[in-house]
Amino acid sequence: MREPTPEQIRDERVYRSLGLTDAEYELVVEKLGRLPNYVEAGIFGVLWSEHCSYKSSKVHLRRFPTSGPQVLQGPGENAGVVDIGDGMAVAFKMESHNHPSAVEPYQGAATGVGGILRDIFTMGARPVAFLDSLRFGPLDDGRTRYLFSEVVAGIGGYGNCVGIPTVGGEVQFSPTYRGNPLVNAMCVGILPADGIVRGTATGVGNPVFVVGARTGRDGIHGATFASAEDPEEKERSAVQVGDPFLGKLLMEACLELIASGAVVGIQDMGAAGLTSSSAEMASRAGGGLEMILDRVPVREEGMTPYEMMLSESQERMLVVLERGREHVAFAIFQRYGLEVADIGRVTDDGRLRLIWHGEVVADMPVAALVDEAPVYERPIALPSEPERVDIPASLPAREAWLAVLSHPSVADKRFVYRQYDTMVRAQTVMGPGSDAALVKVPGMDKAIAMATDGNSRYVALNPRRGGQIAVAEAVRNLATAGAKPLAITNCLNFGNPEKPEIMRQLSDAIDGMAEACKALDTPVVSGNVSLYNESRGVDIQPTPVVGAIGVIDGIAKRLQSAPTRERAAAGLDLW
Amino acid sequence: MKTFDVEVRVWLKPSVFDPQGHAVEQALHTLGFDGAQNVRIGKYMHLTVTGETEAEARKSVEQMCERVLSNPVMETYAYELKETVV
Amino acid sequence: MKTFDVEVRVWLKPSVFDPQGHAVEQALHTLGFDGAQNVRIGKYMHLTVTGETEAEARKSVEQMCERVLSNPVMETYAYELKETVV
Amino acid sequence: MKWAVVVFPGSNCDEDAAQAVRETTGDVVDLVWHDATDLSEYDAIILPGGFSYGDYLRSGAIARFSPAVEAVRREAGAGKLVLGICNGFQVLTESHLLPGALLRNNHLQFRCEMVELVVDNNTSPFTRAYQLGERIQIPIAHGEGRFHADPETVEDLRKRGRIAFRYAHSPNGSVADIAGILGEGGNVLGLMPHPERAIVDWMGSVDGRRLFQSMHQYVEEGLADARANA
Ligand SMILES: Nc1ncnc2c1ncn2[C@@H]1O[C@H](COP(=O)(O)OP(=O)(O)O)[C@@H](O)[C@H]1O
Repeated sequence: MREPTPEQIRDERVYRSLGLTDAEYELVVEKLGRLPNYVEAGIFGVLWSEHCSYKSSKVHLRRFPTSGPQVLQGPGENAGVVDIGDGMAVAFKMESHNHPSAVEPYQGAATGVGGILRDIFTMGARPVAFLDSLRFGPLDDGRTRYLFSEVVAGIGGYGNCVGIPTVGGEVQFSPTYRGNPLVNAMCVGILPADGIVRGTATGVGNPVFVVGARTGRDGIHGATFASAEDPEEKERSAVQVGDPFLGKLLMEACLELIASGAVVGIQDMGAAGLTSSSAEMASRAGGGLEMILDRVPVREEGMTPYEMMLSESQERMLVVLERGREHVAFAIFQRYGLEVADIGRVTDDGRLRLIWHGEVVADMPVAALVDEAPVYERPIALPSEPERVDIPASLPAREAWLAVLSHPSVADKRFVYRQYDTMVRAQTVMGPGSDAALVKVPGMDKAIAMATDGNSRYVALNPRRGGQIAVAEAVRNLATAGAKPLAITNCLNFGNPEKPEIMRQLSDAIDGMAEACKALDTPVVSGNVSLYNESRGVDIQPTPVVGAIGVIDGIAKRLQSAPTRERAAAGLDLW
Repeated sequence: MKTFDVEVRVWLKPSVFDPQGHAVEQALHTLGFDGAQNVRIGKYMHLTVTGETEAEARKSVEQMCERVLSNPVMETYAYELKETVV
Repeated sequence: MKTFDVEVRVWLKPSVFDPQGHAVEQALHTLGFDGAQNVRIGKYMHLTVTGETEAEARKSVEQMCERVLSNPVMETYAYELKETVV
Repeated sequence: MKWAVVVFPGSNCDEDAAQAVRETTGDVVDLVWHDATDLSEYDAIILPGGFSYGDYLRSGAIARFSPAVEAVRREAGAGKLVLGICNGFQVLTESHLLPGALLRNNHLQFRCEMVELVVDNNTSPFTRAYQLGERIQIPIAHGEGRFHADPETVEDLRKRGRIAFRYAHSPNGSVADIAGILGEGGNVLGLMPHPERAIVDWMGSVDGRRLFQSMHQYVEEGLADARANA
């Protein structure tokens, strides 16, 4: 198949299938000063997608408080970092994998866990815990039961294998998620407070490496796919398979490499793989990158530059090393049996330049790709009809009590979390089943507290209040475990931002969350936005999920939430 | 009513990465089986089905394969069917 | 040197309980495939091997099956091999 | 005494095991990479939990070809103590250092929880600090822990006192509720539960301590005898 020419891309509006609107395409032409070729148009398409550019949410996200004495790294890097005292820090972030999980629930959930894991260890942090926040339709539906059991198996499949305990999370069931389940995963890591590594490509002439898995044709267009309407009808080729075994080796090798001091910058190849990792690393450094694509290790023969740049093959990293210390990396990666390839170098001309078969196949200003991506102030409006929640006719107290207790959203979640290894690493002081999880900092009498929360019904009824409640609940869960709350991360799962009433939910919920964060002194240090959560034109209820982090000095100070069996029984007897 | 013996094979589509096959291939090389290449690992299933005619049995096996035994998002299947000799 | 296409099937011995086969059988019945019985699930592997002669290739495949691809404590295997047509 | 914990690609309880040994015995522990060919300087060797080689194909199936497992075979033959925990147990059965095989749990799910074990042998180097028939709390975390062996093998294990631990309530469908078995010479133990996760009170149980302490005591007594005879 021949790639369309620049003229065909313009005349036949091929750019639309690459995720660019007519206006965006014109902006690309203006910034380049010429017509983009197919590779370039594809790269702009993914980097300017909602998923990568946050174009609909950016103006609102700025209202989050992001600083404080405890914040060592706020939003903008692979993960946020907070100080927990005594020279130690915690890196953490939450991320959604909703659309891939709707299509292939096991792999979608597993690769979500793998992706957030890499975001944590690239900061130089040793990952120590996962949490997962899940939303499904009611369990009376066969498809939902399938999605639910496969998602849980996929989260366990990846987390258990890489040897990081899943210590908490939530699951809720509501009709609003029937066609669009939510799978949000959070990872937490520990690092020395002065040991943060960033995803920057600095130092002109420094070599750039691809490490880990080979690049295949999987997941091309995953990032644009995340922004599209009906996941069920999407390109099936977007399915990627995770390899937790390779993920574990990659984690160990990268941590060892970072400890050697040879790393200048490192970044996971997440959505839009080589494209976003290279452009973002160059953008943070204010410089450029030149990559020779013939050197990228590939899994399949005959891959084009377009395919290499857009592949979302899992378990790959982009690493910039200090020149002259390449041998350190080669020795480490060889010991773990991992592939490593020198594919280019850092430049200072502010351009992302790709070379293939001795020819320049793409040459674009990094600023245009990342910093100058379009930002939209989408219209905001109240819904024509206020959101209502039907409250069932009043029931006798005992019946109501039992109905609430037996609802799957409220009932015991052991059937979920006993499929997760909650204790590996042998540092879990309090695992699932408590208000907050507590994980010990090895060798210290100190533990990190963590919890995730979110209640879409409150947010639907009153987005601002609901946003406040989400933060307050997560932070309260830390406090009730005896911990001092420090900061939060979040995942904003909303519907179609092109609808004014959805934008209003997003904007108001952000205001509410920001207010609560200020009041509770828990700044937002990382997060993720997932829009277009809809199926057949119907949006999900707005679902911001908050992941909160705290610290407890002295594990003897922890508070247990579980009532004893006797006290619980006594409570029931009251009725 | 006749009974048929069915063997189904299910494997990942060529475009989908097979980490298991990859790891096994590496292991085979380490053990000196250098000639082993392109290892892909899938599922093999054996079952019996009933039907008035072979055509009817085939139809039902195809439905099973598409709805339960394989995941069409990432897998392909093939099957063989023959009447059970009693 | 010739190249051969190999298909290996590995399955649990009849005396070993196969919970996966059992679960799939239940699922099939739930979906109305009542005629499906005796479901057993194993592995299907596809690979290529090289050898001077077919006999040599067969020998090497048998060794792989016995040493790596199956565990004789609980599994049985079978394979087919044919020369790759180029 | 000196301990080795063998690290395979994909092991993930190696640090936990080493930490448990230090905590309970104060002994020296080395983490040893799977390409080690000589383990003769160690008095006890642990094959830790995890997912060696991703547990692809069958759990433990690929790890068993490591040079370190050959070295373990030699040391086991020489009477050294070998402890396989979870994936380590799977490696030991795959390499025929222990009989039987570990198959997918009968309910097909991974299962992680505290379970109750019954001590079925209190004379081995691993279990001498327990009471016969004692009930102890040790966590499990596995998807493939259903012990399988043919009836003669199971009968033989039972008759010779080689069943070290049984589940009080089987979490996986193991034949005869077997959770851990001893090798023919009594110096190899494989078990699915994780004693290294039951070491200090905040873990919810301290019943795993005595396993490591039994091993320590046994080896130290042997070393003392050897010194006395010298
Ligand atoms: N998906 C999940 N993964 C891990 N743990 C979970 C998950 N869902 C719930 N849990 C755990 O189960 C316990 C009860 O959860 P939940 O019913 O949401 O309680 P609460 O409303 O009190 O937070 C919590 O400790 C939580 O961490």
